Amino acid sequence: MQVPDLIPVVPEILMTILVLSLLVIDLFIKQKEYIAVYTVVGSLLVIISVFYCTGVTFKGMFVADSYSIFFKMIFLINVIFAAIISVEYLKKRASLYGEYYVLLVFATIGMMIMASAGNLIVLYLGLELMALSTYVLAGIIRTDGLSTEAAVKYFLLGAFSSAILLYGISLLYGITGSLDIREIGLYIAKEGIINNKLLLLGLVFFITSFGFKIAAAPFHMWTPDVYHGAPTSITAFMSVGPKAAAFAIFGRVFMIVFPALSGSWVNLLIPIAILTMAVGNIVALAQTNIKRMLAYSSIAHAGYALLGIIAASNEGLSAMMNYMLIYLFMNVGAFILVIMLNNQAKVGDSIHDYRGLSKSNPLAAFLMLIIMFSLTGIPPTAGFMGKLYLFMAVVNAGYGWLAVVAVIFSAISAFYYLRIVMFMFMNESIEEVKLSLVDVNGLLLIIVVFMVLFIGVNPQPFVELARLAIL
Amino acid sequence: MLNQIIFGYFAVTMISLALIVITRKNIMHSIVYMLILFFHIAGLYLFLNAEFLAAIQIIVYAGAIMVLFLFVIMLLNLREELRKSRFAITWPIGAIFVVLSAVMIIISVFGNRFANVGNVKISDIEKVGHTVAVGKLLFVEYLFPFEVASLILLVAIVGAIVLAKKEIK
Amino acid sequence: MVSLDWYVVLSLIIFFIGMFGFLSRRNIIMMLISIELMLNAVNISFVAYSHYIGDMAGHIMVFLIIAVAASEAAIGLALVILMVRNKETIFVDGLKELKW
Amino acid sequence: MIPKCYLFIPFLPLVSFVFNMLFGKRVLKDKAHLVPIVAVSGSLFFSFVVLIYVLFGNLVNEDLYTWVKSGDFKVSIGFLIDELTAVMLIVVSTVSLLVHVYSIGYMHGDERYSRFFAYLSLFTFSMLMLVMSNNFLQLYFGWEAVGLSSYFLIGFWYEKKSASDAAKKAFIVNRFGDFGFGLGVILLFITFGTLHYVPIFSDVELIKGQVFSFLGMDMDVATLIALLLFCGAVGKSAQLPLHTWLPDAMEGPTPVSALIHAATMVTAGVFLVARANPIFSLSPTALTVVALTGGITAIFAATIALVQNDIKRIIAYSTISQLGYMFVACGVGAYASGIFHLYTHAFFKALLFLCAGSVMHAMSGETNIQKMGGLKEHMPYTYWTMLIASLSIAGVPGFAGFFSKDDILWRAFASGTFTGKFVWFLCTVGAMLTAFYTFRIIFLTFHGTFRGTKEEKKHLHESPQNMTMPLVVLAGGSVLAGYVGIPVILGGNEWFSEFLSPVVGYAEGHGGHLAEFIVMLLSVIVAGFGIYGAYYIYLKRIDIANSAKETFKPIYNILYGKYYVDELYEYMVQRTILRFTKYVIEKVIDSWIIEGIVNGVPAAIGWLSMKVRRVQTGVVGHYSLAMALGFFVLTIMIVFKIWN
Repeated sequence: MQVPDLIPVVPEILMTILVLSLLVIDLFIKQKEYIAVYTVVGSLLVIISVFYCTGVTFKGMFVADSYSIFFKMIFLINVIFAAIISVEYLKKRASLYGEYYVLLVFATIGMMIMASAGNLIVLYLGLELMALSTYVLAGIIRTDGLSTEAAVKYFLLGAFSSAILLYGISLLYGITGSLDIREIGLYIAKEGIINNKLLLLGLVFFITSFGFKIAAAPFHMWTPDVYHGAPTSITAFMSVGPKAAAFAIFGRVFMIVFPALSGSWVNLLIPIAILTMAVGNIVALAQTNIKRMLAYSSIAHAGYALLGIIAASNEGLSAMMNYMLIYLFMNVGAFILVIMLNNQAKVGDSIHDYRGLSKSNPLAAFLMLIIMFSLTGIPPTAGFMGKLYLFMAVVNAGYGWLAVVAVIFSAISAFYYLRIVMFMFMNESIEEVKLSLVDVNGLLLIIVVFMVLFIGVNPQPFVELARLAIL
Repeated sequence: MLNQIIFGYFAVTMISLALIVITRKNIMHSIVYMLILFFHIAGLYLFLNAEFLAAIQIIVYAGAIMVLFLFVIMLLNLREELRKSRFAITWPIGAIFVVLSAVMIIISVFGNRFANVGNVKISDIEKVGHTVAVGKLLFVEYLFPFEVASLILLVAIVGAIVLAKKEIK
Repeated sequence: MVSLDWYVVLSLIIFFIGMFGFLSRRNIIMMLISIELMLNAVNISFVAYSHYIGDMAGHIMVFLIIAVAASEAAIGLALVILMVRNKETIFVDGLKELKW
Repeated sequence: MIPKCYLFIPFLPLVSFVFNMLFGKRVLKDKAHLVPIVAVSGSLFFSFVVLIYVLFGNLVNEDLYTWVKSGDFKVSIGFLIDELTAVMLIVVSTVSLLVHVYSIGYMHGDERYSRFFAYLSLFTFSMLMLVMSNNFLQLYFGWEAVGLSSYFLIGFWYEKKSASDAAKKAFIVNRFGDFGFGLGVILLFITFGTLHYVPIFSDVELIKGQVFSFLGMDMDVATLIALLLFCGAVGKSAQLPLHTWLPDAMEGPTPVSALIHAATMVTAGVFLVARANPIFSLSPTALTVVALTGGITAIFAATIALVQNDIKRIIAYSTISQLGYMFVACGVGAYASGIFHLYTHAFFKALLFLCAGSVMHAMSGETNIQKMGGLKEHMPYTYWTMLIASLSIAGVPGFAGFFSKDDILWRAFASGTFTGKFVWFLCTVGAMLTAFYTFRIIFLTFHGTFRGTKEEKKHLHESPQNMTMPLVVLAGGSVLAGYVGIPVILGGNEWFSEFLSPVVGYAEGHGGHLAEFIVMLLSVIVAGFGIYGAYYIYLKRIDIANSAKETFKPIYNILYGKYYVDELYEYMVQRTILRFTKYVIEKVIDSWIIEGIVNGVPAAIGWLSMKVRRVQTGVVGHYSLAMALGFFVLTIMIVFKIWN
């Protein structure tokens, strides 16, 4: 019996060691900030290891290719950001520290496994590992009714969607006789069963459950409630991580298992993408709670990113990956400011709390302005670049009209993003808030805004990175 | 012929039990019917040469998961809830969606060509025993998913404790 | 020999019964039970496929699904306890603080 | 190849802009001119370096930095330095440097001294980027950026209502032109799949005869592109009918008028046409339009300039007129002549403006030439330099303007088309008028007796040295700049046209030396007539001016009222369009359509938003139902394949 090649799995193993040691260290450390520091340092080390550990192992079940590396980078940056912004936030709220970071890292391991899954079993288990951790994280503030409600809703619908995913997997297994992603794809191509009704219905199961994870309409309904109710730091975490992970498996499954069926699933995804952009952008207009607004905005962004899948080409896939990376920065940026305001006892989540922010905190307001510009997609920010590449991919795939629709919805999105800007710059403040930009959150905000501008001005390396990383 | 009769019995019983489970007003009753359903499923597994899974079905599902449900229900003391309506008012809409989807999918099942590519013969499994066969596979080929499953269980432990323990001031 | 089609149909029916239970019941515990029902339907289909294909992967999948189902049940029930503690209800339509 | 040092040319002014914006107000204060002047001197120095390289046949065409690249689509910052660019670089950086120096004195003591220099630097940067660009998109951005800095600078004294109004007007009028320009750029991209000059110009033959169908009309692609690009040129170069913004733009500080509204930015239109000459050359229709627009504008603006009294406005109309000459040159295919005139014009026109500024400086801001007179004794430098500029613009032999204007006249005459002859006629008449109105300024301002108040007279003085020094330099330029393009019949070799020929080719010419000589002689004679006329009317027989004014009252009024174009536009906009709209709104549709569109769309979305958000009931059962619905619909789509 030979020992499987463990090199490709080293990042996951390191993360597991990190999480297990966190569980132990938590018992002995009184200064709980060190746990966050430990998490951040550990994750940084893992980022480095990610680039060196490539290969296929466990008989093709675990694939550490450049595609997965790109996504793992996103997940790890995301967990680092989440760990940093949680410190201040948790101090004011929950008493559980160690478990919080443990679950954060567990969820990240789940995402990493998803990104690397070469087998539907592994894919499902990674997804469950991520999902179960995030359910708990959403409800981690036990005394808060909203948090509990968010967790319950997330859990119920999440379990429902993963049951649907499982049935899709079983259908695929029955039709092709394998659970290995590459083998299934080869089998479908070899047998040429692209008109098999049951196989096509398998697509429906996959789209339903993946659509749930990326928050695509009409499977998006959990998103606003969960993002709203969950602790803000967790909202920031899960609006990027699980979504990017879901996009990772979306891309891998649809581009490797079902490429032959793309004529069918593209037609299924187009209405979903349009509906997603419509719901996200239109309903966001009426929101007065910024977390809820950002939730709808995240739905809308899922709609844009879905265009990359619809393009069903390498160009589209790399545009989608690029967009995920950009979305990581802009979204975290928006949430950092929300958290910083949240940390001020007087301020809540209402967008009216942003009134006159430019008077009291000009720099913070300016940074938020850039983030909002980026979310809207105004050049020269990263958001513009991300959308540009996505739309171009769709146009090149022959769906020019879809790009037009997306641009119209982007224009609508300007209403609610710029409303925040308007509140910040045009109005007199009600509450005098003093934000300090010299603490960790502030520094992180500056870094994130720098990245947003940097990618916007100099997108080529990132685009190249995403282009090289496709399957 | 015997095969068909046994399968028919299992199928009809299981579908009826499933329907009974989801329509009971009292959760306790549901759970008891669920247990009976699980025994039938285990029987079906035996019928399909999956002895180890049949045992797991009884031990884990019936023995652990359902008991956990019972435990929680007793903990919560849900007497009062029984007086309220069990179904959401939207249930007919759900029924329409479900029935129509199910009919469409079931129709497309018939005449469908399923794969027949495996190289494991039932006689091989019977030779070593199902448990050994599954075990060997699990610890050699499927080691990685198995390890991931262990992480999931760990998350479940941590998560359940985090959520359910009382706030300590 | 019963054809595989019938097993698939059986599992589909149970799956959709479970789905119906999930869609129609108000009680969170019943919703959890419905999900268990759906998972069992999946398991049945996996075992059946495995048998007819002649491949053991389905059995492994079932084994792992049972493990995950147990984890899910544990967390779900923990959430039920939390919900009863915070919201004092067991009906999901009582969770209406987050909306619009 | 030229070493990368050419990058200093645009980026030094950018650095100085950023520097002045950051530190100008607090740190530098009245030393704020230092950094910009050093920066622009650097630009000038490197412009000369680049010129020398270009003279030795070294060209640059490279993408410095690619911003977006996806398939065929590429957005990059790149530089193309060829003969045309080299000439433009010299013009822009020379005038810019002199204006910077001049502004030290002129803007001295202004509250936002440092801000002014920052804007000047920003403008210089944008203009340099515009001329150095190697693709149409960057050109377009440069185009908009110079427009923006011009907007800032016209409205620099925004407290003055007329200044901020003029800035707005310039901005709005330019929108019309830029809209066409933008469409032209898009059409270029659609047609060629790229926006870089080199591939476009090398493939340009391919679009010959292609038609573009739009709304059922078939249009020649080359003509359409050329005309759309020309739209932008008309707006920026203040040609008919979009000329109205330029005279108003004189509300800005005078150095700005000299730099932006005489020497550089307004010539961007000519530059654009010359740069895109392969496209224009494909379309005789477009060339005719260009030539006619230029010719008519030339004489139109010259007639207005005859009777105006505001010194800066006269020069502004003169600018419009001279730009018309340049377009005439381009329109008859003599792009090199157009650029030649652009280059000489930059010197003498900037000089005219700066002299006007100097006069205004002495007159405490008075601009009416009827209230001046006899300033010669008080401001010798200004007088002599302005005289040189006037001789140059009037086309007196030996001065720069003579060579370039004569070149244009001859090319127009020799082009062999009827249009060419016609615009030649217009331009020759225009030449007389030009000589007349420039010397009208000279005689009314510097000769005769002072007609202002006592206090003003006491205040008269020559400007400080840092203002007169640029005058002297520019005067040198106004004389000497022409000697690079001496025509063959005067023993020269038309070196300038030769130099530019790799970029713009040669103009067609029909006619011998004799004809050329006659054309030249004619232009000199009409210029002499103009000068003498001005002398006679405004110095010899002052009474004639007034009696003529009375005799030709209607014509005078029309001219003084600038043909009432502004009023016409105002009438069209305010009376016609607005009243019609109002009528339509009030009477016919009872206001709901317009209101519906203006407020309705956002309101409808908002309403929709309020409705749709109700779907989010907060009940998990409904959420799962939505998922089941989605599942159900997808199943239907698959089972019935509804997309087939």
